[in-house]
Amino acid sequence: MDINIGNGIIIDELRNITIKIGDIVDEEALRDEEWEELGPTPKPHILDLRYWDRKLLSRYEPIYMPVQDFCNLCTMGPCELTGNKEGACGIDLRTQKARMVTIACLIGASAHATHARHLVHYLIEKFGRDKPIDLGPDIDIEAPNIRLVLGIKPKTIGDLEKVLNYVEQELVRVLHTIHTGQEEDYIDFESKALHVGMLDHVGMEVADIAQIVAFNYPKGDPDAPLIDVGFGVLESEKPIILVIGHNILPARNIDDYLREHGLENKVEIAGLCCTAIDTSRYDPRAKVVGTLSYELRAIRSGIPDVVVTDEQCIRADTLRECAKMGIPLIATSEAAARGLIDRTEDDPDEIVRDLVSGNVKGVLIRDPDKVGEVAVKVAMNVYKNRKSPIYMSDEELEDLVDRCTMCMNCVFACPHNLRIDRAMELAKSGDYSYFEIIEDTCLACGRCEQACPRNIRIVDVIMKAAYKHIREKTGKMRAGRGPIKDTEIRKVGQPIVMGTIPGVIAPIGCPNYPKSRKEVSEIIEEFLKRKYIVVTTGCHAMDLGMYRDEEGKSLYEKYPGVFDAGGLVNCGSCVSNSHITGAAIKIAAIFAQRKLRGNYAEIADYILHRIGAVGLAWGPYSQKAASIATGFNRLGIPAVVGPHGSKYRRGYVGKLWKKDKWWVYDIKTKKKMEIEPCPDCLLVVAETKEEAIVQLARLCLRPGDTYMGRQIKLTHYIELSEKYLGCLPDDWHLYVRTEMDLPTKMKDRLLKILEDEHGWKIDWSKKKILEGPIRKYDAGFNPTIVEHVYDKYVR
Amino acid sequence: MDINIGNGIIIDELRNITIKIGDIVDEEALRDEEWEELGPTPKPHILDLRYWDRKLLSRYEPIYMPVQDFCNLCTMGPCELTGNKEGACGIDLRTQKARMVTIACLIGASAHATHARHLVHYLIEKFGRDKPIDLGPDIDIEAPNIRLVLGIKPKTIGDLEKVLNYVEQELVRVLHTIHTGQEEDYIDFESKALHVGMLDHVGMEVADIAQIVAFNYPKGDPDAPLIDVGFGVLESEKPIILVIGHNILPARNIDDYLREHGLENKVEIAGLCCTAIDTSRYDPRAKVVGTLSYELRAIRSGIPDVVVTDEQCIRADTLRECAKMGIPLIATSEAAARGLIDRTEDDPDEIVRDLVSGNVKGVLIRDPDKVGEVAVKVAMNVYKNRKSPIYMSDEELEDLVDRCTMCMNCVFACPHNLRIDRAMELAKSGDYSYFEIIEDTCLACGRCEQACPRNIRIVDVIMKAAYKHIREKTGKMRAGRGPIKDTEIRKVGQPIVMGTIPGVIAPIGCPNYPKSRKEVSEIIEEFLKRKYIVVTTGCHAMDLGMYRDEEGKSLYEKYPGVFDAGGLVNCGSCVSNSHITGAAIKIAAIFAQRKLRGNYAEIADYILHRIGAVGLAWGPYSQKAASIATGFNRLGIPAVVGPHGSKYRRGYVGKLWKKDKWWVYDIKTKKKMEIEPCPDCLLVVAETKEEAIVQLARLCLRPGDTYMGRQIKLTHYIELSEKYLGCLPDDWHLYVRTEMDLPTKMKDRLLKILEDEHGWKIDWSKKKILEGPIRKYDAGFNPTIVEHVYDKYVR
Amino acid sequence: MKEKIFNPEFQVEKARKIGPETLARILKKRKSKSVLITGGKLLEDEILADLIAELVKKSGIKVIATGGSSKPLIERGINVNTCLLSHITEKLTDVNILIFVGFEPYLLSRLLSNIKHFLNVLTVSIDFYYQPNAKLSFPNCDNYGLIETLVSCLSDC
Amino acid sequence: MKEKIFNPEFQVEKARKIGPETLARILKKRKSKSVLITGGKLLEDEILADLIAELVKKSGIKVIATGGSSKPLIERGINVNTCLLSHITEKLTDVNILIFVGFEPYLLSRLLSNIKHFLNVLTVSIDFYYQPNAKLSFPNCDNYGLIETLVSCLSDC
Ligand code: SF4
Ligand code: SF4
Ligand code: SF4
Ligand code: SF4
Ligand code: SF4
Ligand code: SF4
Ligand code: SF4
Ligand code: SF4
Repeated sequence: MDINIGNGIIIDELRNITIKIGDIVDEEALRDEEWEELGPTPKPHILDLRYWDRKLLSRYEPIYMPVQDFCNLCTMGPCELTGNKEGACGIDLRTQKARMVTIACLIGASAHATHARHLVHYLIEKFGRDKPIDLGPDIDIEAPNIRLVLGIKPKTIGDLEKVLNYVEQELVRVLHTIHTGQEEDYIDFESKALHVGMLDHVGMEVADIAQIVAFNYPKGDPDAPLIDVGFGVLESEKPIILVIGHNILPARNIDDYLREHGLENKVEIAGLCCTAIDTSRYDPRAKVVGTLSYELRAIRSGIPDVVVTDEQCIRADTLRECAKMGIPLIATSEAAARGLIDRTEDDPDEIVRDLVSGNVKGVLIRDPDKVGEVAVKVAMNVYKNRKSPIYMSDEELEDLVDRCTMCMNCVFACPHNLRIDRAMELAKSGDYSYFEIIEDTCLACGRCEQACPRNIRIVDVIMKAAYKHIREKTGKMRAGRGPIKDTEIRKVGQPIVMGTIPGVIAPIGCPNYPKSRKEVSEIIEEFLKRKYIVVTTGCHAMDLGMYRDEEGKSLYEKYPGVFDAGGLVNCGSCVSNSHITGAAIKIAAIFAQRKLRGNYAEIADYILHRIGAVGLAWGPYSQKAASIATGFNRLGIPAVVGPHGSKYRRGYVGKLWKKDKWWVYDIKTKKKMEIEPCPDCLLVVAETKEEAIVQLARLCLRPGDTYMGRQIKLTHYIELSEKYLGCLPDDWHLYVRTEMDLPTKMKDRLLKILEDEHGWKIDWSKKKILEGPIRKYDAGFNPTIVEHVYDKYVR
Repeated sequence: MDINIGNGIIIDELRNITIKIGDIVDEEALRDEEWEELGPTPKPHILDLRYWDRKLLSRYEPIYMPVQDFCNLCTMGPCELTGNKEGACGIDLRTQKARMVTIACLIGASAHATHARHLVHYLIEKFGRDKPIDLGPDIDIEAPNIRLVLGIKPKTIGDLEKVLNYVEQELVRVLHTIHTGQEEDYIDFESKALHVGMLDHVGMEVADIAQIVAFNYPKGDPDAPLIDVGFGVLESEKPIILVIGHNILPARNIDDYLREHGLENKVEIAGLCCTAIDTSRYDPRAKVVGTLSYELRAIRSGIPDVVVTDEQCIRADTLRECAKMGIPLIATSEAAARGLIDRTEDDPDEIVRDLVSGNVKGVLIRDPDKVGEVAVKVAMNVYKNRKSPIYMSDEELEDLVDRCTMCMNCVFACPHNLRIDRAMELAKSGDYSYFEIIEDTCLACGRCEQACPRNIRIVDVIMKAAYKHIREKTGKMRAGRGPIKDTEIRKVGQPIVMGTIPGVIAPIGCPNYPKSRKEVSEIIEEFLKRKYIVVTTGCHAMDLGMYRDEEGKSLYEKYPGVFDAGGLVNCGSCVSNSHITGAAIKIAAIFAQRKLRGNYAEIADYILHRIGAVGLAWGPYSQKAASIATGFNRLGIPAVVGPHGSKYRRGYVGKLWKKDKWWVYDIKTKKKMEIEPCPDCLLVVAETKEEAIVQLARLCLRPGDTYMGRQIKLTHYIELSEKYLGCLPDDWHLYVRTEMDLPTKMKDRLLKILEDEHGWKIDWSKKKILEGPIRKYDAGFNPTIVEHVYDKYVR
Repeated sequence: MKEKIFNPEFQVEKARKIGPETLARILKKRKSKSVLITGGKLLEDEILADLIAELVKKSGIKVIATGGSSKPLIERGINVNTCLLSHITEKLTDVNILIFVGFEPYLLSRLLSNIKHFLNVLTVSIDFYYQPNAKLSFPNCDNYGLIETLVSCLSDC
Repeated sequence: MKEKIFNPEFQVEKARKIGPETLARILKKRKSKSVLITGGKLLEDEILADLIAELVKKSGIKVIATGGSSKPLIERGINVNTCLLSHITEKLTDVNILIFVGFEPYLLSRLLSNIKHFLNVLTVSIDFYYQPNAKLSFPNCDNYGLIETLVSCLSDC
């Protein structure tokens, strides 16, 4: 049926009964529209996928690394829990830590869900509920996460509201469980965290689909334009509007205002964090300054003529910092109202006057449309008055350096314990080079300044000393292209599942890297060269564009944007992470013909055993990173995090020696059987880029690999281990099922080791393995750990 | 219109379009159904009532008492914030603490919202969406909080779903703002916390209305039945089912099962926490053991034959503790699945067999209907085997006492630093009396046991030693009667606003009292005797029933259940707190004829200046207490918390000396004018019951008091201060506007003091004040601090 | 008594532990800038109330009595400034040394935390349990010994 | 160096501070039950790698090398057990003294926290910064002095 009832013409008469109609029909509609056979868990509640979580977590045991030994969540505490003691409510340390992880995930998922809610609300007002979700001819599975989790196919932006209602309801249900008392089983808490992670990918999918269709972003275009990126983009001869955060709306309206007034070449929009990414998806002229680590640097430079903040990854001292530099600030979000007076209803020119004159340091404007006009006018007016050297004069630099007493207070306050004292000492004798090294790792977080008893503006000192170095950091980032096309999936589905494309590496997340920002590029190029697929988002996507090789080319210029072997795909901002899980889901749907609708466990089980995808969050500072990774995990995708990730307090790590954990039902042979432990972790910390590289290669192994695939994967794993660890890995033999799995070039050597060190029986005449492997290789092997999946397919 | 469209008969045909209809019409319906003039803020978002919050918080300044000096909410930390330093994200300590308060409120409000969601969901399934909300002939304003906040009048249980959609959406929006970075203004964070507090009362109202109409609880009945309450109720000659938590559903089904099978006199239902209260609203035969502090005691006694847990205030070691005692456990909620196997789909008799035999220690049953049968059968079977002495034998007691080395580890672990070591020392010489004193303050939290190097079961020792004492603690509690009737409001509205009923005291919340549990009764009786109205809920309501006077009467037997001077009203469980705010709102609506619909700030402003209501949360352990109190505060109702309440880290305290903060617009004289600082706090900690009593009396003062009212209120305040502090209060003179305000009996003395100590001019011949007061008394005084309210009423 | 803190609270900057003699010296020099703030324990602990009354008499220090502690002190003939906890900051003009005694330890810890982070005055706890959030604190001690010594040191104030 | 902890983390039970001599004594007695766990700092710090290689040679202690620290050690002729961080518990059979060196301090703190709360083995940190979550730790020290002393104490192992 396609009757389109307009704006309430008929409806007015139905007023009193229609609420009921709406609700009844809503559920009916979900139940009845049989676009696909309905799986067991549409719109799951907390306990509905618990059976799947318990299977995962029995293999992948949560391990906890508490940051604090006590809990003070309620007034019966604080309770000391050292050694897994119980608090006054009876909770033990392990369960308390699982609870803290759940809170982190809740915060992250709420951020995305609210972001989605803001977008959908605005877009419905602008474009109407009926704006269709159309991602172009190559994308039929428009919303794999929504299909999988809710069991519906959203057709219009209006449908996305229903999805958000579900997500919000579930988030509140989980938040409820944080209340003192209640859950006593840490695995059950982890199950709630996993639930939240799953919901997060649904929320992200809503947000990104909404903005793609409404703002006509690239729709899976592998050749999306290249965008200027890097701190150097700030230096410009035009007025600069610096937009910071995650929500495109204010920035988009600035962009529109510029175009409507023919100013697009007269004023520059430069962005930080995801707002930057999404602005460049809307308009490739927009420039990307970088990640959160550049916020203080950008403001302190004094270059921006006006700063516009929206929500999420924005420093909580932005107003204070802007005020110090005399940069007017426009806050636009309820999430960060910054104590500013709400000027939404005021005359724009009056607001502009107040901001330009410095009468007020900032304003709150809740209407994104009005922000466009005000921001542009302020920027153009303020620009005229720009002056003073960037950061400081040479004299001031010397002065500040001289003031340092090398007391090391800054070093102990610094998240990286950077040796500011040493750099200062060297600088006193005229050698400023150590600051360049520091700059590369420094988060520009400002904690050193808070600790310095001499009130030295340490961040500014670093920037001034390293300025030449940093202004050269510019590169190119391919604009976020959104989802992977169904057509691409069709092409790579088989090689990925077979293992002949050795894996999909997904660098995502935030910039609190352990060391140089360059390391992300170094890790990733290793895999691009080896023809893995790389698919990225958010701050990692930006940082991958920042570094150029000797020929001046950044990775995006060297590797194509296709979702195929050796391709470097930038999906977009944080909310685009849903396209990474989406791609995995689509492989199951398109290549393996699995039904998605409300069928979460089956698909996750499929992905866990066959799709060699691994996430990398090298700098997971945000709660969103925690929740995104947890969403990966529930779907059977492992993630490697940088060492700071340990502060989210838990990993999911399998134990190789627990042989009884490594089993599957084989649908082909109708047997429960032992398998090799792969992947053997779902969430794991790596300390160094060397370890991360080896770990990523390793975690691409899957029980479902064909011998060709396994051979390729093992080759990379072993080569990378020898390159970065200096020797063979300690577990490679576990993954050998047949001599055909062995890397050809190393075959003899490895067979010898299998014989000598592991006691395997080898038939040297045929170079065949006779005895040793955990299981025999079987081309028709069809693993699952879920009973109802087994029942469904076994014949 | 009243067309009732049945179960999808017509609807089937409309399937594809109906989702759209539902949504469009929903909003239309809310907008159009003009049952009352629409105020400025229906369905407010975070920023919509910010103007009101900023007014409140400019007078009532948030003060913070950090428990920890650092933040570790994200992986850039932990960040040390001593002395209000900033963390790596730029947040300062004050704002970080405001964020922590917001999290606490979010957890609390989510608990209630989810509880409401569970109830509404279940009730719709059982009774249908159309079940009308009918609270009897005396209650027209069925949902004052919902009317005020959302601007709608809910007519059926189905309408309540819409309310919850709004609440959940807003909670997630606030949760989003917790994400690292973003908000830099602590007042703006407090505004979010206040928003959550307001939402909480809406969520609670949904929950309580739903269960009242569906289960036919008392509907505002002042003569609701008296219920047996106290630890002593456990000792019974029948099988006992112990139900624990907040959600009536499983308990109700147990009760139904008993009745349906004629077992209601053969098996006892005894409850802990709000489930207990709500069970007794459903069936007055049910018995109330007590608060959370009795959970460990009840289980360790070994008396219960089966334990059924639902959600919220239940210890997180319940399964472990039940297992130790061999008591089978049935968990019923997603909030506390306790690692148990989900047996929802299994044959009840099989489950019973497993539980009775001890094959399994507990089960998870998600279907409340099935719980009824299983719990009853298990209890009846287990009962047969009851044995062994309660807690321990006399010999074991001596043994355990002898084991103690007086190392004081337990003392330092105890939230109250109870001197177990001393009690043990005395007991070694045969004197066990000190344990009786300890028992009275002990929370039975078990932290002492966790700390004891000698593994002494300290809680059991206390209970065994004090057992005679405690088993005598039984009393009567009037069953929770739900809302206040409109007819009652009509009667007391005027005296409350005039001040001739000196105040409404609302003891609510949890049992981690600073000292003896008896103190709550002592505080409250002081006010009942003085003809204040007392209205209570939750654990305070239970504890008020536990203590009997010399004649064996508990407070509920001594004071009537009416909402009138000297009445003691038990509204019910935690969610019934919404009726307390509801009563205040109804006074504004019924007595003052103020419109409620979407008119939050006006009503809160009215309540703040005229309704002398004060909350008392003497033991606010739960995050729900934090959020309930915060909801009181946004509505202009102050709250006093016990000393443990300081651990929620903030108060809202006005400064008397900041004269520019104490002003109002007077609608009558059309002037902005100085007023006396009353109430001068919104949230304040009291250390002792003495201080609490004086503080409560003081905080009942309102600028709107008539001279008669002020005289009565001052009389009580001064008398109580002299009684408990030993002298006049230090601020009483601030509240004197005219000699008519002065307590008659003390008039001369006080006039003298005003002259001598405060320099006021007195005309002694007429005993009139000539000069001195902050403002003149004016019978038509009509205060507001909200501009749009002033504009609305000024002529 | 062992080196324990009454509750596991964690402070980067912790109180310096001092003995009664040190505090007596401070008081002798700066009595006019000092104030003794008493809490509700005085209502339940006669010995403590007696000791504090003596301390005040000997030292002549100003007293702000919260939590109802005014009553036992008034009964002992002490001239106190009666005060609700919520009014305490109103009374702190002209002083910069605050000495606390007679509080629930967990509550005192909160009060001291507020002062430590947001005000600039010297706080001293002479209560039974060490208070890390103070600037100066008596160490843990489960009897009246330290306060008694303080009183005797003050004899010649 | 000042009494600071590299990051404000808060532990109820904190590592005992020991000097190299004490550790040397322990090692001499219980070498067979001990293992040295090395971290990624060895990749960037040649001096440290040299020192650790010497330490291993002199003491003959078993080594588990994480974070890629196997490479510099192998290059220095040390026979190591190469290990990813995620596999570390797999390798801890038969030992009950774990000595850590060469880690990002904030990561080591997490590892030690896990062990402290959930395992029952003796942990020792000989890294530059004091590690409160260990059972035994060298104090803060911003140079190689303590490790050098340790190496020399071990000469006669
Ligand atoms: S939630 Fe439990 S462990 Fe945490 S402070 Fe409260 S009682 Fe203690
Ligand atoms: S804290 Fe300041 S003075 Fe001390 S070493 Fe660092 S920069 Fe120098
Ligand atoms: S700004 Fe840089 S140097 Fe300073 S504390 Fe942060 S990361 Fe360390
Ligand atoms: S990747 Fe992390 S830091 Fe970057 S924008 Fe996303 S959440 Fe923020
Ligand atoms: S949220 Fe801010 S203050 Fe807290 S740990 Fe993260 S960076 Fe530090
Ligand atoms: S901790 Fe145990 S042994 Fe020590 S005093 Fe308390 S009861 Fe006695
Ligand atoms: S159970 Fe009682 S005595 Fe033991 S720690 Fe808790 S409150 Fe103190
Ligand atoms: S009053 Fe507090 S402890 Fe009692 S049931 Fe309610 S939330 Fe739980």
